[in-house]
Amino acid sequence: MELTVNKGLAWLKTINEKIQEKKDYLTDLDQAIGDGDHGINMARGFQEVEKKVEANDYADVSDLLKDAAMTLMSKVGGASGPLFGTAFLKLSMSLKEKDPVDYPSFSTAVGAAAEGIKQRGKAGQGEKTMVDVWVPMAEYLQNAQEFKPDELETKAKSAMEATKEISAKRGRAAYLGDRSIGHLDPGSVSSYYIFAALAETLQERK
Amino acid sequence: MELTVNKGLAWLKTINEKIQEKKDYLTDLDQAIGDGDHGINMARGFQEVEKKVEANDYADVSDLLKDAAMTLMSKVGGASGPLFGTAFLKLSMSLKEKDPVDYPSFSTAVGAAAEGIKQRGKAGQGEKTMVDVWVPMAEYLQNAQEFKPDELETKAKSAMEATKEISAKRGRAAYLGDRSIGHLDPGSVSSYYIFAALAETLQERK
Amino acid sequence: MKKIINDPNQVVQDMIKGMAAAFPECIKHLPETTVIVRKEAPIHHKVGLVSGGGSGHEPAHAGYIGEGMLDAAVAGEVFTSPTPDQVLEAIKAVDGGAGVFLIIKNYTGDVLNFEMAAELAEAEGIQVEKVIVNDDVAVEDSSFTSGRRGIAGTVFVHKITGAKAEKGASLEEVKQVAEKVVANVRSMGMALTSGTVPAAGKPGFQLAENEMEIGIGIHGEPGIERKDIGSADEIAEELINKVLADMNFSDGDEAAVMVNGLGATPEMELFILNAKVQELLAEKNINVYKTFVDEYMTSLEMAGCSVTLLKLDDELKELLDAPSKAVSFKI
Amino acid sequence: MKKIINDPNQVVQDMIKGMAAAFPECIKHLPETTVIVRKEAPIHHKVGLVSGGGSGHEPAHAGYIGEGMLDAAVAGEVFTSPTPDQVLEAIKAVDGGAGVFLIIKNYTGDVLNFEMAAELAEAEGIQVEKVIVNDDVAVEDSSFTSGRRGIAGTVFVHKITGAKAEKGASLEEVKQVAEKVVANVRSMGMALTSGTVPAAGKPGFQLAENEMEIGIGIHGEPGIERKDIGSADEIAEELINKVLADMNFSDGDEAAVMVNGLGATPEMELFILNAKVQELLAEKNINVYKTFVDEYMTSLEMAGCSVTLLKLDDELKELLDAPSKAVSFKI
Ligand SMILES: Nc1ncnc2c1ncn2[C@@H]1O[C@H](COP(=O)(O)OP(=O)(O)O)[C@@H](O)[C@H]1O
Ligand SMILES: Nc1ncnc2c1ncn2[C@@H]1O[C@H](COP(=O)(O)OP(=O)(O)O)[C@@H](O)[C@H]1O
Ligand SMILES: [Mg+2]
Ligand SMILES: [Mg+2]
Ligand SMILES: [Mg+2]
Ligand SMILES: [Mg+2]
Repeated sequence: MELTVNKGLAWLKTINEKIQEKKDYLTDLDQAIGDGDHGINMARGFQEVEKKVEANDYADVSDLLKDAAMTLMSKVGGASGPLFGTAFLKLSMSLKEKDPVDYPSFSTAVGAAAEGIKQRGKAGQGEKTMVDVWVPMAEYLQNAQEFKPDELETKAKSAMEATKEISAKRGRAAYLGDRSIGHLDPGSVSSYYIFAALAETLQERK
Repeated sequence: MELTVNKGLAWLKTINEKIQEKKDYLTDLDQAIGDGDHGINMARGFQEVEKKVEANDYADVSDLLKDAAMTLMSKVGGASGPLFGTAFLKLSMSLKEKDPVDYPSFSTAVGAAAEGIKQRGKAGQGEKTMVDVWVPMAEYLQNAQEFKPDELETKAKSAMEATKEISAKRGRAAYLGDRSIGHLDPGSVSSYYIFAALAETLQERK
Repeated sequence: MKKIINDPNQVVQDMIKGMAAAFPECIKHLPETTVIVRKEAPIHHKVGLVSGGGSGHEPAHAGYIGEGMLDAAVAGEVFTSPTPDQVLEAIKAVDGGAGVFLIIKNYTGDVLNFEMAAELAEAEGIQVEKVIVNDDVAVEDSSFTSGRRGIAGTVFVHKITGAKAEKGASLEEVKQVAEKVVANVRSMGMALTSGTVPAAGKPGFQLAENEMEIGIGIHGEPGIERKDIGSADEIAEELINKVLADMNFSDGDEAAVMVNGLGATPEMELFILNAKVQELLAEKNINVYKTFVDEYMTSLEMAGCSVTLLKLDDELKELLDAPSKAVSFKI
Repeated sequence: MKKIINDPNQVVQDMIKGMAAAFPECIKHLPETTVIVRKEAPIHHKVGLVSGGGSGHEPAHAGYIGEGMLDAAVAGEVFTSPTPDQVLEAIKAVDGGAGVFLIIKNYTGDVLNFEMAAELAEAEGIQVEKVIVNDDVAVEDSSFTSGRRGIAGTVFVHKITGAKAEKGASLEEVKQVAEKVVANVRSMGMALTSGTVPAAGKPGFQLAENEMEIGIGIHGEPGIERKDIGSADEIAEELINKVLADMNFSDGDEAAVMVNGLGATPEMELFILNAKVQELLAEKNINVYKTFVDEYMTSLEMAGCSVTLLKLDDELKELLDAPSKAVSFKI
């Protein structure tokens, strides 16, 4: 694996594509156990990310992801804005002066991002939040020795799907308690799109 | 014809019966071209009339109708309250010291009632209000020489039905102008019930 | 029908109980009536101001009782004018010797019932004057019909006559300023959905998912036109143009603006509409002296709004700015 | 979706324009932000009060800006917490040298965004303190979850901290009184229908014609129980009992009461509910010091209401009664 500025750009664009396409679906998920704005928030945020990063030149991946982070932070709002903002900021910080990014740096960076989300949101694993995708993905990447796009996608998907069976303890769905069981966590679904987009981008360009 | 206190009581009760039965229908008519309260107003009013007159003894028909008038005045509200109140008050005044009431006195009294409504409401004939039932009925009673219940009912009905084809110039339906054409005037329909109840009452007891 | 009520036939009585219990520092309920009066009523030597009408328009009318505004409000059944005996009770309760002034919205029922009450009061030796408010430009003003309806502009009549009376004006002076307001106030409304009279149990009318009614009355009386929903900007333009067509503004004239919610429309939407209203008035060189955006004269849970313009002179400005302690119109 | 809007994605910007245009005597819009501040901000040596949150709760939060209440309100997208950069702009705009106090409702998003803004402001040398409001007793209060939500009780926090700051209190004193209010205020709500987020275009949830949701949040978050609609009296009893179960009243203690409409519910129904609320409190020997019945913290056009109780002591009473010129909370 080699993540360059160009591939990073492609990744962000692919995330945006997926999010725009799934905007209503994400909002539906959030209507069921939250307040019905997650798709709208993410679509607004990643649209702005794409606009922002297309208008600029970046020396390295870290710089690119920093702009993405700052844009998410200032355009998404809600719970997911600061959390995804933090995730990308941690990726950026962890990847500083690592260009092009190789596999070990990247998996370390995802670990930092997962840790960042956990700290910001004061959430642990199993509480039906995006943590339930980011933490297992960080672990998977750490354990795997190389970048396997298909496996990565499958892992992200099953982590996302596992949120359906559990009861929410953090975020808005927590008000529902056990009534949240049976519904996917919206933030985990969008986190899945982020990893799926990564797999897709790096696969295509291999 | 002979209208005694007992028959007068029966008349008021029959009006109330009809109005209660047609309450929703009257409200529907008023929803179409007014504000949807006519059935509610009339049902409240005549319920109170029945309650009031049942609790009292009356020396003559005039006294009985005065109580009905005052009750309508203070319980119906809206446009129809003062108008029906005025009608019954005029009946009562015109029938003062006429007990039992004979046909000529009664037809004169209905003339006074029709005139009272016209003056209170500043409405003329053909403006799609209850005037369009009361004025023709006053004229009919004046012209006919004796009380013919079936004919009276038929006349009242056709006067009421004629309001369907005309455009409202007074009352709430006037805001609709020509869009009121095709709808019966609710106040004319309840006026019809008043005359139909009269026909029924006096027929049964003949 | 989804409503927070007990008996649909008792909503007015229950509401009055809840109002009186909410604001004892300002109002009191006249026992055995549907009349709410100012706590201090009657006020010696002050003209007493009485308004009222059918219920379902809250905060009208009881919300406008208080120092600097009304002395009494008479509540009829929902959308039904109150009866003369109730209006008479209100008149008697607020008569402080300087006469009583009635603010009547131009509906056959209101006019008849209030006028009959005025006759009864005069028979008892109370001096009564009145004004009939007819600000709704949606209705053709013609001597062959009952004329225009009174809608949200009535609140400006309450405010300004209230201030005038509070300053100690005579019954005649109160009447004069009331007539000035009526001559200078125009409104028009629109609806997206209908309200439901509790005792009727079903909506007063039906609008399709894509329809609005322009020129609606506050009892759901049909308006000028039923058509496809426009944008807030288009709605603002339509209402303002119709209102202005009936007013005489010269460059630089001043106006008060009221953007009134009819019940279910969120304040957010009223503000969105107001943005365009202000823009249009600026384009026409009308100086907005003061703006009111809230629910002032509602129609149960109807979704929709009305826009009111009041052309101001120095006297009206001063009276508009005068203090008011009415619960729903504090200045 | 039937709404008076232009572009569903621009409702917040359009609303802010309309608010600023409506009340220039009281507020101003910070250009290029979604922040509204008090016209005189920053006020030298006064603690600056900042509140805010997602939009759709109007008059919260901008309606509470004004002398004696807030200095700034930050508007997020509909039902979405505002971002840290916007909160930071508000903090900077109202910092008069005595520090800035943040009033945050307890939602993950609000807490995260406001706290990040506080960190950024502190990095710029501005002293920032905060309170987190969590008055909603519908939610289990547990350290294993995000805890209770902040709902209508927040308005009392605005009022009382606003009065305290206006009197010249220090940041620490403002924080103390804010915490006292939070410790003594409890609310619970219910809904009959859902609101529609404009950009989502469809209602947040569905209730059948005979159903209500007890314990709903102000973003349509599900409540405790979905069941058949009860009478106003039953609803009052259910809300009050749940609220009181979490408070400590002794005979003769005083309370402020807020009966808050969630958007589409007519004032008439709020008063009907209030009648029973007052009766129940009287039965329990709780003295009602002051009652507020209106729309204070809405949820778009949701039909429903909430009831809030604030237990009062002398300090809180004095601050509650202190003057306020905020457009939507004039005292
Ligand atoms: N404390 C938390 N820690 C981690 N993730 C969280 C937390 N709270 C919420 N989330 C995530 O945020 C998502 C909701 O985002 P969004 O709907 O945009 O914000 P909001 O809940 O403020 O409306 C949830 O699905 C969940 O994955
Ligand atoms: N000016 C008038 N003269 C005579 N009858 C009238 C007048 N205005 C209204 N009406 C009658 O009153 C009826 C409406 O009564 P109702 O619905 O009870 O009162 P409101 O119109 O005040 O709601 C109309 O159908 C009409 O027959
Ligand atoms: Mg959400
Ligand atoms: Mg009617
Ligand atoms: Mg009526
Ligand atoms: Mg949200």
